[in-house]
Amino acid sequence: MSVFMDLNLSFCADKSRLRSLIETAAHLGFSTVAVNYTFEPTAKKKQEIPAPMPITDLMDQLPVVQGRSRPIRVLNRLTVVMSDSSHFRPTAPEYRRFDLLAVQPTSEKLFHVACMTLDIDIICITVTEKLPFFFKRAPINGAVERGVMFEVSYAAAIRDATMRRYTIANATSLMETCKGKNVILSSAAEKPLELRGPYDITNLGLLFGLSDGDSKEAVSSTCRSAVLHAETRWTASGIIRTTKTCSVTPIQQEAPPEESDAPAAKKAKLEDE
Amino acid sequence: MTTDLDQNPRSLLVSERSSFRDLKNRISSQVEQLHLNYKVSLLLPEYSFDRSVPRTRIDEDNCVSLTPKGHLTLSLDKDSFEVLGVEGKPSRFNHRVKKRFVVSVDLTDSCMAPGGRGYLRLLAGLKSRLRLKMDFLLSHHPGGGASLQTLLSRHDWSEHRPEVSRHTLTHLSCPALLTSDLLSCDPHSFLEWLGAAHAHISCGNTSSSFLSSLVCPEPKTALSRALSVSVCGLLLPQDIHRLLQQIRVYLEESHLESWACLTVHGFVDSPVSWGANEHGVLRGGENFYSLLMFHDDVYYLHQATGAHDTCPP
Amino acid sequence: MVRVKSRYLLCEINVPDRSRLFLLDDRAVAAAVKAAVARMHGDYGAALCSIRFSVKYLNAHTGIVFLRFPKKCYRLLWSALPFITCIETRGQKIECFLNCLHVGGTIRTCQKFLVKYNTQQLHRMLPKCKSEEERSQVREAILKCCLTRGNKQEFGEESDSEDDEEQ
Amino acid sequence: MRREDETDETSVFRRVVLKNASPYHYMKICLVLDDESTKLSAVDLKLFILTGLKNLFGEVGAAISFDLLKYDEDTLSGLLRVPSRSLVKLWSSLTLLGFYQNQACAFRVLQVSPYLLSLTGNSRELKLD
Repeated sequence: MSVFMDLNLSFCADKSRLRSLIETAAHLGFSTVAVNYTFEPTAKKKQEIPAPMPITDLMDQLPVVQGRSRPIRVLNRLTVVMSDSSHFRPTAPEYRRFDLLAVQPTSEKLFHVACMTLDIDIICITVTEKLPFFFKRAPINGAVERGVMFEVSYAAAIRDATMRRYTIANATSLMETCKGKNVILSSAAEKPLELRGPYDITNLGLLFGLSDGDSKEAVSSTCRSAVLHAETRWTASGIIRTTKTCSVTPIQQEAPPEESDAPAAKKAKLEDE
Repeated sequence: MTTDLDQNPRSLLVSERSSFRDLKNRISSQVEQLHLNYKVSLLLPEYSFDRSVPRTRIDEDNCVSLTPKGHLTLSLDKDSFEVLGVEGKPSRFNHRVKKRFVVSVDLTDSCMAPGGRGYLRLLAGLKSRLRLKMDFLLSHHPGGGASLQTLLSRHDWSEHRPEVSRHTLTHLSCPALLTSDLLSCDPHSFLEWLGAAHAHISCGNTSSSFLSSLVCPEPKTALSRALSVSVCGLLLPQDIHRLLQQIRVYLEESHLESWACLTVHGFVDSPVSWGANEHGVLRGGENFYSLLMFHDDVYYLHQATGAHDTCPP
Repeated sequence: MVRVKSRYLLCEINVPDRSRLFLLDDRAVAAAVKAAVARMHGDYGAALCSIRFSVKYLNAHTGIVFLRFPKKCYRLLWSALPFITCIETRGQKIECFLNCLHVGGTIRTCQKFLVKYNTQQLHRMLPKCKSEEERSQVREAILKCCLTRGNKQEFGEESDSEDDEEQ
Repeated sequence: MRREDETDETSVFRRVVLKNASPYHYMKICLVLDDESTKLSAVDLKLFILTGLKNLFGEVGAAISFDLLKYDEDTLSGLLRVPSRSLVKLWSSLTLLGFYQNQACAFRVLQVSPYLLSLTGNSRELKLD
């Protein structure tokens, strides 16, 4: 297991609220969080992709993780809500400002494209409405092999009873198809009181149809794999990326085998079933 | 997957009855086995007046422990394990992919002597490649002063005294027939009652009360008073042994039908428990034993663990 | 290709007044099941009941209904069925209770069971017949009761459910 | 579930291993409310938890018999006891409770254990100052 992460804290312009979100996450024991900027392109007018707010603008000193002596790590993440294939622009330089890249496809066709081809780290599963399509095994297996993660967020389930039903139903259908592989659980919280502790989320995962082990990995190791996937994505495309830490080199060397752990053996097993 | 919400989570409880007089009793070795003790609680009826662990979390970070017998255990995540380059084996509690590895080193081995081959290799790994930084809890052992001083002089350190708290419990209901011949209730209800006593939870409910239906196991008696003492900190098995001897002396001096109950909690995030067995955390990393002693030298030992642990000896 | 596993519950809707069975339709039965599950098992039950649950077949003459549930949670959903006391349809409340006769992995096994069950029912009707004409009608009906692909059309209403084993 | 290791009639020694047999689980919880001045009695808290169970798991959930062993009105924290097989249900319904009388709230689950005793000795609570 690795440290606990919450890769989806909703960005809000209110700095003090965002600050208290990060502080609460640190207090609950999350060592890494990602501030999520949602970008929803519409056909009518051209919109700017948001630029991430530097963390130094937000707080001078990062809060210390509960029970530990080190400060929390804050990443930036962009989620593109895709209702058309043109909404994702793989070459957009704006994307490179973010540590993590996610899409939320709204149709079966776009879901297939996101699983099989798009250069992204996370695919968000809709939790606020009835799933507009059924999950198929082929795209999901494709995503698992490429190391792309599926994200289920739980804050909507706390806000509203109807959303709670959609969240559980959509999450359960996902788990039936992906068998608990490559699933991350995150909050998508807008307020500190919508955040829950890592062990609570692990338990909640059982409700979504995850096993004990998969559920705990969904807030720890699987999130870490998503972060590593994001780190390798930039170097894989041949672009040199400057980083602050010196420990990045060994991590990157180690990352590819971890992702390729899945293919041969597991694929064979899946086909047997 | 969706239907087994009702499953009982994994737990293990070993309940033993034996006597101090029994030559084959294993109590001293059993006390030795849990090296890293966090808290000792003692419950006395009718009486009015308890080495090294890092501060990290075993299910998330790298954890290291050193036991007095010279056994160094490192529980490392995959990255750190590969960087360290010392032989180890995958953790028993890995899930799908091997993410955690345990490196176990016997420091008393000849090649681990300062300057030895193994020693240099491990030192190189730890010093130049891995560069772990941790806070350690060390326990001071009388007689080992000099070497400890030199070690401490090279690091930031502060001294912490174990924290002692004392409570007198009055009008405590207690399972009757708490005698050496027959422990009237099953181990789980006994431990529940003991926990309630230490947590100051009232057992004075009826089974129909709305808030809580916790009741003292039947048949029960009432104790006018009892003493609950607890000590928190890093405590050594030697300390526990000494305490055990004192309690036995006290029990022999006191009147019949007397008993005492000693509970020792291990560290949740210790990489080892019950000897050198691997220990982990799923929901909680509980590992403790509870020793119920009687004046005629008979004792009941309850050893309890959570989900990620081996069966106690 | 991996098959998505389901369980089919063959249930009998018991009503005091059989003529009112004709008011029932698939949607009314589905709504009644969903409401009972939501009441007994809350949001969690309702969520599970929204995945792949459907009323596969309803016979308004006999009150026989086929319900499809996902295999993983069919026990949980099944446990709510006894709590259905009435079904609302076309503005009317039909008092009833559901009696589960058979649980099968495919529609076909349920269908086989239903044919056997109906044969038994006909046998029980035989001694009660008042006229010789009635008796011969029942006998003829019993002889027709067999499940073969050839004469599938002949026993009309019991077998007009689609044989969708590919599910 | 239960295994008798050794039974010797003559000696006092007896050893029993109980696996997954813990009848109850215990939870240390704390309720956080948006408006910190809100007061809740023990009965209010238990009823609130019951509504959560009923919303998420319906009548079946509302029938889970859990106990509020201890409660401190000032800190809104307490100890719960729940039959082991209902732990997941109670815990998840606490997690998904988001509103107490139209104000945002959150249950913080501080510790969960099959033994009440371990709730009194959690080394993660060790503070060194």
